[in-house]
Amino acid sequence: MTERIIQVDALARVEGEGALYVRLNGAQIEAVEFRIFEPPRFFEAFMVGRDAREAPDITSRICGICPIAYIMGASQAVEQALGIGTSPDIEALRRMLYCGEWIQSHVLHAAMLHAPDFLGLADAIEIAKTNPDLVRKALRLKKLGNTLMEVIGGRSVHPVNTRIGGFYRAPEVERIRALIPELEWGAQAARELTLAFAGFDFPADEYDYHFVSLVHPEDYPITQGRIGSSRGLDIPVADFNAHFSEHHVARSNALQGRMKDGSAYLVGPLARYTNNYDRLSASCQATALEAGLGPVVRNPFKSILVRMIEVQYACEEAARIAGSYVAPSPAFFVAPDRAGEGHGCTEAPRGLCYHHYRIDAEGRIEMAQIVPPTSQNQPQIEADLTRVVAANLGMADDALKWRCEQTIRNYDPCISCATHFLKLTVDRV
Amino acid sequence: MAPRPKLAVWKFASCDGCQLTLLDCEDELLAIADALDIAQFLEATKVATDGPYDVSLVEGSITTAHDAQRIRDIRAQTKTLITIGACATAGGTQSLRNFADVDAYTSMVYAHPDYISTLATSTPISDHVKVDFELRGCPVSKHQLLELISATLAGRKPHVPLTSQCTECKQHGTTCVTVAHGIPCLGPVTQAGCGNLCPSVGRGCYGCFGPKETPNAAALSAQMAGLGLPPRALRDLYRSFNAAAPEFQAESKRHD
Amino acid sequence: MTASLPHDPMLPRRFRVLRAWAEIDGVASMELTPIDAPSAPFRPGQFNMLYAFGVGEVPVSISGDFVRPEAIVHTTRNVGAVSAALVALKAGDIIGLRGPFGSDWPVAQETGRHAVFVAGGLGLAPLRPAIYHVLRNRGAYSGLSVVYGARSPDELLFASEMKDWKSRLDAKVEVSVDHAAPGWSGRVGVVTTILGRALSGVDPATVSAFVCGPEIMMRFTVETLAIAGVSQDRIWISMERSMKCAVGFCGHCQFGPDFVCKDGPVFRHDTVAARIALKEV
Amino acid sequence: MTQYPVSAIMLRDPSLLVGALIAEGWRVIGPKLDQNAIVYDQLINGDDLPRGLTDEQEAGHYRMVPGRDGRWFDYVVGPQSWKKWLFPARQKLWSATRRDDGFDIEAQATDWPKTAFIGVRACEIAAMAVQDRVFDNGSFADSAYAVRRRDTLIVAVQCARSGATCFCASMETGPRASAGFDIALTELDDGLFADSGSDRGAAILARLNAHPAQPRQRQEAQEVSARAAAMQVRRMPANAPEVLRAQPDHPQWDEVANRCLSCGNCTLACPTCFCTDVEDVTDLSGNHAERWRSWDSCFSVDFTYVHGGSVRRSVKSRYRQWMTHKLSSWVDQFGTSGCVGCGRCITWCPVGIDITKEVAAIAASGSEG
Ligand SMILES: Cc1cc2nc3c(=O)[nH]c(=O)nc-3n(C[C@H](O)[C@H](O)[C@H](O)COP(=O)(O)OP(=O)(O)OC[C@H]3O[C@@H](n4cnc5c(N)ncnc54)[C@H](O)[C@@H]3O)c2cc1C
Ligand code: SF4
Ligand code: SF4
Ligand code: SF4
Repeated sequence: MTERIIQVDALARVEGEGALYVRLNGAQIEAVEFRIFEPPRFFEAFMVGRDAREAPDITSRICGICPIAYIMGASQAVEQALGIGTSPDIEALRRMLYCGEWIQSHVLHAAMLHAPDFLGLADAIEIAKTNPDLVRKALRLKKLGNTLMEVIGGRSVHPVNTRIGGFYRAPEVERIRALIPELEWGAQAARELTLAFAGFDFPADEYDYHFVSLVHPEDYPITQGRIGSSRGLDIPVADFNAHFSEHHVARSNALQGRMKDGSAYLVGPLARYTNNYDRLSASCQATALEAGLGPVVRNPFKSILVRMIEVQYACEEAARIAGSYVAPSPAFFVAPDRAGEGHGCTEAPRGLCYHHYRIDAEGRIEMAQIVPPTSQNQPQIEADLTRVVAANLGMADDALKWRCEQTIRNYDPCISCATHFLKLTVDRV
Repeated sequence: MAPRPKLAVWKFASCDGCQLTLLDCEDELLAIADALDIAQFLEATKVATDGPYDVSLVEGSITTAHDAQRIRDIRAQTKTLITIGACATAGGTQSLRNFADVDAYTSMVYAHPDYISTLATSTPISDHVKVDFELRGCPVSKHQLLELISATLAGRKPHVPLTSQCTECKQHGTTCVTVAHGIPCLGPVTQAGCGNLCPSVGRGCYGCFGPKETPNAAALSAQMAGLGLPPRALRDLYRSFNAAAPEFQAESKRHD
Repeated sequence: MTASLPHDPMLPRRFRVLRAWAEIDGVASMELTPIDAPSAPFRPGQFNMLYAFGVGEVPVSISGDFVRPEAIVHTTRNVGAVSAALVALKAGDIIGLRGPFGSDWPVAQETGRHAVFVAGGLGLAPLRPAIYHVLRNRGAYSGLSVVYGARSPDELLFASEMKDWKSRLDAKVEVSVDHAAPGWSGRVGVVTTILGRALSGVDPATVSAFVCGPEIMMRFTVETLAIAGVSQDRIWISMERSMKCAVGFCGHCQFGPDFVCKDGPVFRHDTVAARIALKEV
Repeated sequence: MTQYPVSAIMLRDPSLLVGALIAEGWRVIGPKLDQNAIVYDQLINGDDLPRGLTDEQEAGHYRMVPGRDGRWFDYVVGPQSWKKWLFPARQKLWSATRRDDGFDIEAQATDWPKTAFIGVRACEIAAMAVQDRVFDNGSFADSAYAVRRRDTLIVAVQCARSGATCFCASMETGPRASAGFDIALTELDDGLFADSGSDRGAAILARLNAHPAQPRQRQEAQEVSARAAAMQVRRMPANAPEVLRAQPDHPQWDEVANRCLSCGNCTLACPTCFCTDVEDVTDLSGNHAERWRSWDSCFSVDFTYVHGGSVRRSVKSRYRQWMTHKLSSWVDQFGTSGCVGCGRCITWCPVGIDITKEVAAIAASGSEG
């Protein structure tokens, strides 16, 4: 039989630069590669020597789509290292800010980047031609996420109001309260979009993933918790390196995360949902049920639904926080110079994001380690691709290519994040 | 109706934040798609029409030999090339590598250094090709981005003042954080445009819009040193998202 | 309390382009007629603020005859966004106009004298209304000289009109280009070189000179006139500065104590001589 | 001194006046504490007035500190001036809409409810008088400015102390205002001496139903102002206009250019600086256009841009333009100095450049040569 090559040189509708390469020899799958060719930016290298209090603003620049994830992870780790705590009011405001990022990022992905896959369209603009209401609703919802970040953080991409120890200035109560009506609309809109998307034709694909996420006894995890998994893992954040490790492969400018035994695992909405279904609000669970989802979702293509349910949750949660908001006073706690080591871990929209710093006595960074979700998911993405290709060998090349891309987009991969960290090697020209 | 101008959006080494700022124009996005023929925008669409392009928006800096070639190809197909953001305009955060002792970095060899190829520096687009307009910011401001797009459509010169951040503070009625609170602030040497974000939350400007026209960084540094900022902190203040912008680079080196 | 703005000097009125024609490469003229209200009378040397829809507003001198205010002529060189839009206008198009603004060439008061017009490049446009006046009232003046320099032959403005003036016996017209081109049989050199010729045989004490062109050209011209013995208070020049309002509100056009928009653009040379000698005023 | 029928009264508490004005339907704008500075904002009621605070000012330095107990107006001028209201930082001038046959232009209406400014200092009244001449220059008048000015009631506060950067006494603009207000308050140990400066001011005072002031209190009010004047440590040389006119090439201009950031803070903080830029705005469809006017500064390079380049490229020439205009050519243009001695440009210059010292430096060595 002839050789078939499915290749996408530059994946569209993902954040960053990635490519896909599949080589088939008849029914034999010879290669499946999800390549990341986004050039590395060396954050961990050049952060060494910087004041630890700069870590949130610097690491924010790893990713414009999920800056809050970096700001929060870095803040947690540095606060721990410098030995300061914050207050419940500050933590509530941080959680609300993070809700903004979830809404913005999830809606961007689900409605504008992923939904076109199910409709056979090139982009959201094409959806707007036949279904302008849907796109308008999604845009308004996305804007709501951004507004949340602007009101609390000052701007939506790389907010300026966040700092080690809290916020530069606590937003006024009236401005936070004023968000509530739109958040209430948002929860409803997210529910409607979930149900609309539930009508998509989902490829039949199920896999018994090893779901890894933060777990928390009371809250659906966003900013805090232990690291837990569907196979019984339950560790404090500080033990991350004892259970997970990263590997460098030739085809990718990003490290690949695996369990210590070499197995792949999955982080992100499906993992969060499955590991914390009980902590979702009853209204979100109702939406899930109506959308045909049980407490465990193993079909990666249905991640689009789980994302939208998380948007509903984030709107409800932000409205709840806004309702009882009091301006934190003080708005921040001052961190002293001191040596220390700290870990931070939060749930970025795409999944677990881990930060780890060692700081010297002058408060300067000695060592930085950042593990973003997309690198952790890379081995699982390739495993999914292999499975999807194997199950669809009969498809024409174009259709198969489309399906493969869609498989990658199930992960909302953020390639910019994944390639932040390689240490510098120089190719002089 | 005249054919709609063809817009292409390109990415180099960056965080995607500036492109995202375009997608964050939720209220205007459909009107933009109406007014412009979006011919390339990998982050948002599978549509990929060949050049030539009327307008190219370029995000990110040049960090690989391959990208250095790619930007030349894009320039060749583009009528008006506009860079968006600190990465594309000044090399971005990743230009911090430019200040590193390259040999020391090389010795921090990774498991398989041969897998990666990168240049020793991160450089702005204008180091490689002619740039018609540079939009500042890390990220760019939505307001300025929309102004740039509408001005380009109308054949108008975009209103993007090159003056200090202070001008925005004063226009917004924000009290000067340096004078009133003794907080070090790069505002007097930083270009306006963000919408007065940091000082309005009581924070000193950290320079994400890069140097203003004719900045006098030495005089500002002397004042900040007087407020108690040690040389290392002064150096790092200039050495962030626009570290490789010539005026900031020179000033940070004075405090090395 | 809400009040609208009566006679707001910042509010343009609409004018329709009656005719538009190319002059030389990159330079076009147009004739405008008012839509909203009759146009105000203007004096030679004054300018209007012209607004191209959605692009912007710039000062442009009136280059047509002031006895016909109902058909205002402007001549514009395409150097940037707004001027490009003005040069691209066609008959029937509408633009916004505020004006007329500024001081004028006081030709009407200089009767009995030898009127010398010295123009560089597009500087001929603002002088033309004054030249028309002297031509029309030639008897009231002891002499008329037009001295005109451009960079190259194809940059000579109003060439056919110049030929007409030249053919008149009562006007002296000297033209020169900085760089000749094939087919050019006229003079070569900066405008000051032909100014001397134009002045030969003229009693400098009778000369009233009106100078318009790039600042550097005006500086040398004034110097040459002074050497020839023309009195400083009989020389007028027209200044150019950034203008955003033309009514003295925006501050951009300040030139020492003067606002070029309302105290100028035409200044008697002796009142500004000291400032012109300074840098970056 | 009073030309108005109602004699002065003693006011126990300024919030009574604020309350009365609000009750009479005025929008009241006055001093408010915001981000540890005194700014001018709308007052919802008299409680919005800060109390017991004073300011510590020096070149490039401003701090709010506790002041004399219970005093209402013991601070002097803050970062903002009233031009923020009378001459807003951004104003829409007009809008235009494309039609099949060209376009329509629509004027922008001025929306200005009847407004009372409370806490206007003598130098600020002088600054308004200066801007009045700018915006009605004999040839052209800015009607929006005229409307705002006309429909504004001025309640002055006569300074009871001077800040370290104040030099109004040498500019003869303060610290005691003698005209240009409707009501003037002087804070004394036993309350506020309130005098009227116009019929409408007198009428408002009459309706307050307060005790008439004693001659002794009128006397004290004068003395308070005299003491404030005597406190001033800075002064502007009286020959500043001539000195600057004569010294365009003085080496001090180079010297100050080394320190000046060309940030424009001085011009934007100054209550008389009036320079603006215009901005043409279009929407994405290209069918709607607007023109806006916004504060500009002669410290920007683009300020003098003409095709081919800017006129004032060096910082030296821009600083020289600002100071020479302010103190010298302003007199030629408007018959008054452009400086009222409020000291804002000194306090709010991030590097503390002091206009009085710069003039003194030029005058000192300039007079030799
Ligand atoms: C009193 C006066 C009379 C003039 N008469 C004429 C004339 O008859 N014909 C003619 O072609 N030109 C004339 N000009 C020059 C004309 O105004 C400029 O060429 C024009 O402003 C350029 O604008 P732009 O947007 O095309 O160019 P750009 O170079 O893109 O200019 C950008 C902006 O800068 C300002 N600007 C630039 N150049 C000038 C300038 N020289 N003067 C004032 N503002 C400027 C304008 O606001 C302009 O929109 C005159 C200028 C003045 C001050
Ligand atoms: S300039 Fe800043 S926001 Fe823009 S792409 Fe670069 S890092 Fe991201
Ligand atoms: S120049 Fe300075 S002191 Fe004078 S009025 Fe302006 S800000 Fe006040
Ligand atoms: S004098 Fe001071 S405030 Fe004014 S521009 Fe210079 S540095 Fe800025």
